[in-house]
Amino acid sequence: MIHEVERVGEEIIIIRLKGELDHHSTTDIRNEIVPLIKNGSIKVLVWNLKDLNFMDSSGIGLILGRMRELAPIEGQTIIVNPSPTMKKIFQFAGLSPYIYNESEIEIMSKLGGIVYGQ
Amino acid sequence: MIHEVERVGEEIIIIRLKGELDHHSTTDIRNEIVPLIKNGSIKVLVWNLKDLNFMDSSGIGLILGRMRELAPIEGQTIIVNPSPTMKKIFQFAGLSPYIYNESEIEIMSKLGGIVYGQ
Amino acid sequence: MDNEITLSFIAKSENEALARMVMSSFIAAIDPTIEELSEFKTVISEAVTNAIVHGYEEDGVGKIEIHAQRIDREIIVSIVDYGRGIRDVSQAREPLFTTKPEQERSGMGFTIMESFSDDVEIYSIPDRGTTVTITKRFVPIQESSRIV
Amino acid sequence: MDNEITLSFIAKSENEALARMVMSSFIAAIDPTIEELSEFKTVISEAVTNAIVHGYEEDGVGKIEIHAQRIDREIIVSIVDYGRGIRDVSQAREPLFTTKPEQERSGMGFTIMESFSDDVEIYSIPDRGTTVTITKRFVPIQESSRIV
Ligand SMILES: Nc1ncnc2c1ncn2[C@@H]1O[C@H](COP(=O)(O)OP(=O)(O)O)[C@@H](O)[C@H]1O
Ligand SMILES: Nc1ncnc2c1ncn2[C@@H]1O[C@H](COP(=O)(O)OP(=O)(O)O)[C@@H](O)[C@H]1O
Repeated sequence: MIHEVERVGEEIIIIRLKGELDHHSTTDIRNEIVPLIKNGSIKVLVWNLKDLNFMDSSGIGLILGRMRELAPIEGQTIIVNPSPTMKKIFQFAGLSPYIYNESEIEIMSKLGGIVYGQ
Repeated sequence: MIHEVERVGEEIIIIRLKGELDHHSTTDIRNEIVPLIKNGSIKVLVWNLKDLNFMDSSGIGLILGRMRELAPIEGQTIIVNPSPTMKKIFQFAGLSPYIYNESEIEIMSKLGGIVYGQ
Repeated sequence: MDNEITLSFIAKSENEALARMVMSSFIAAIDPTIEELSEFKTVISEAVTNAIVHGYEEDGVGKIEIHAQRIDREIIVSIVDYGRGIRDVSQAREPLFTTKPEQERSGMGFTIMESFSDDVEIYSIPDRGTTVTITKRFVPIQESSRIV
Repeated sequence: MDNEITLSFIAKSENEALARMVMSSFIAAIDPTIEELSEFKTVISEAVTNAIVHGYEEDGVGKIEIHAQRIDREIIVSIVDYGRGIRDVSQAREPLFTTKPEQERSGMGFTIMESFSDDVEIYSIPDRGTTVTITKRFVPIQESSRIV
């Protein structure tokens, strides 16, 4: 599974997950993202699940874990393009409020306003 | 597995195999083709393996079986687009001489000459 | 129309994907909807991950068995481990309850298994192991919305 | 690095595809070339089909077991049935020899298994069953020509 982690400016990271996200594969992606958040300046994490074919509760653990790290700095979590099954899983875990129906581009243009206080 | 069996004129049948050809799936395709050959007028069977992802020795049995049915009327067998692994399997079974490197279209234009004696 | 298989493997996390793949292939004859297949794979993934992570702490040695039966359009799957077992099963079933928060387990495994199947039975003896038996009924075949 | 699984299933022809799928998943960690994977699947398909067709005449009842081990880049797979067995093993190995020409078996099964693997051992007792053990070594990984 090759993920794409794109940093947009100082404050936004877009994580484009690919393939299957389970307990086995979360380890790699966690190791990749955690140092970026720990670095300090990140305010928004965008999880784009468009190319993710499978996700179980390990995905919940991964996203909740990062939300906890972002909490002290009041960072924001945005989830886009979950499959119908993933939507249900997020709902069970109370993560529905973080799902946005906009595209990545639309999100980014709105974030310009939020992050840069425009 | 959905195969395509196309009849070209009275004398040619093109069989486009799809998916995986094993002992399980040969039964269906055999039941479909045998009546067409038994009908009498067929002189050429073209096996197009372009969309076949897998074939084991059951494919050999299927093709040899039809060759036997075509033998009394001196019918012709043409195999196109085998994968490298399928090529080896045909070679082990002595079927290499029936593999043609031309495309289906090229084969058809040549067959015009053979079948219609032009 | 019916079928059955048993898969046994060791407690390595790479086998989570293997187990999902095997069970997807096993239900192929049912011709499930995309939704049904993806929910079923999630259920299997949760139960197998639990056996690996909680049953054996990923020791790479402990054996896990999956026994699956198909009767018409119903699948009954048991996931068996001989690991540490569950002391309090009804507590384990509670949403968000987990004994491994430090590994970022979310405690949603059993909730997902229950939501995405028709029945989940848990039989566990501490230090002897756990058997989770899941029943899922697939809707009758219709021409529309099938995987091709 | 190493792994092992056992799959057991009944003598139904739909399980041929299942067995190939399981074994493909099992060797995924080896990251085989397209050629290696397709040859390996063929080997598995031949041995499993033999157990179903010759061992049990597709009775839908007899059990077949596949035991697979991975040690680095070597796979050792045994396909076991408890069916009718092979009276003359060296004759069975001959190219084009088949006891089921009426079912359009080509007699090429063992030839393909031998050509596409590094070793094929056949152990059989008439009316007790057959175990075929196949060893295949995969070439060391290179960046080019890998499945992605
Ligand atoms: N196979 C098992 N062996 C031992 N304990 C288990 C097993 N499956 C579940 N448990 C226990 O039940 C708890 C809840 O499981 P679950 O709802 O799947 O959440 P999670 O796996 O995220 O912890 C686990 O944290 C663990 O303590
Ligand atoms: N598992 C088995 N049980 C009983 N007989 C077998 C088994 N495998 C192979 N044989 C015998 O060996 C012969 C040759 O096998 P093979 O080379 O695979 O060709 P084919 O399957 O096309 O007949 C078979 O025809 C059968 O008589």
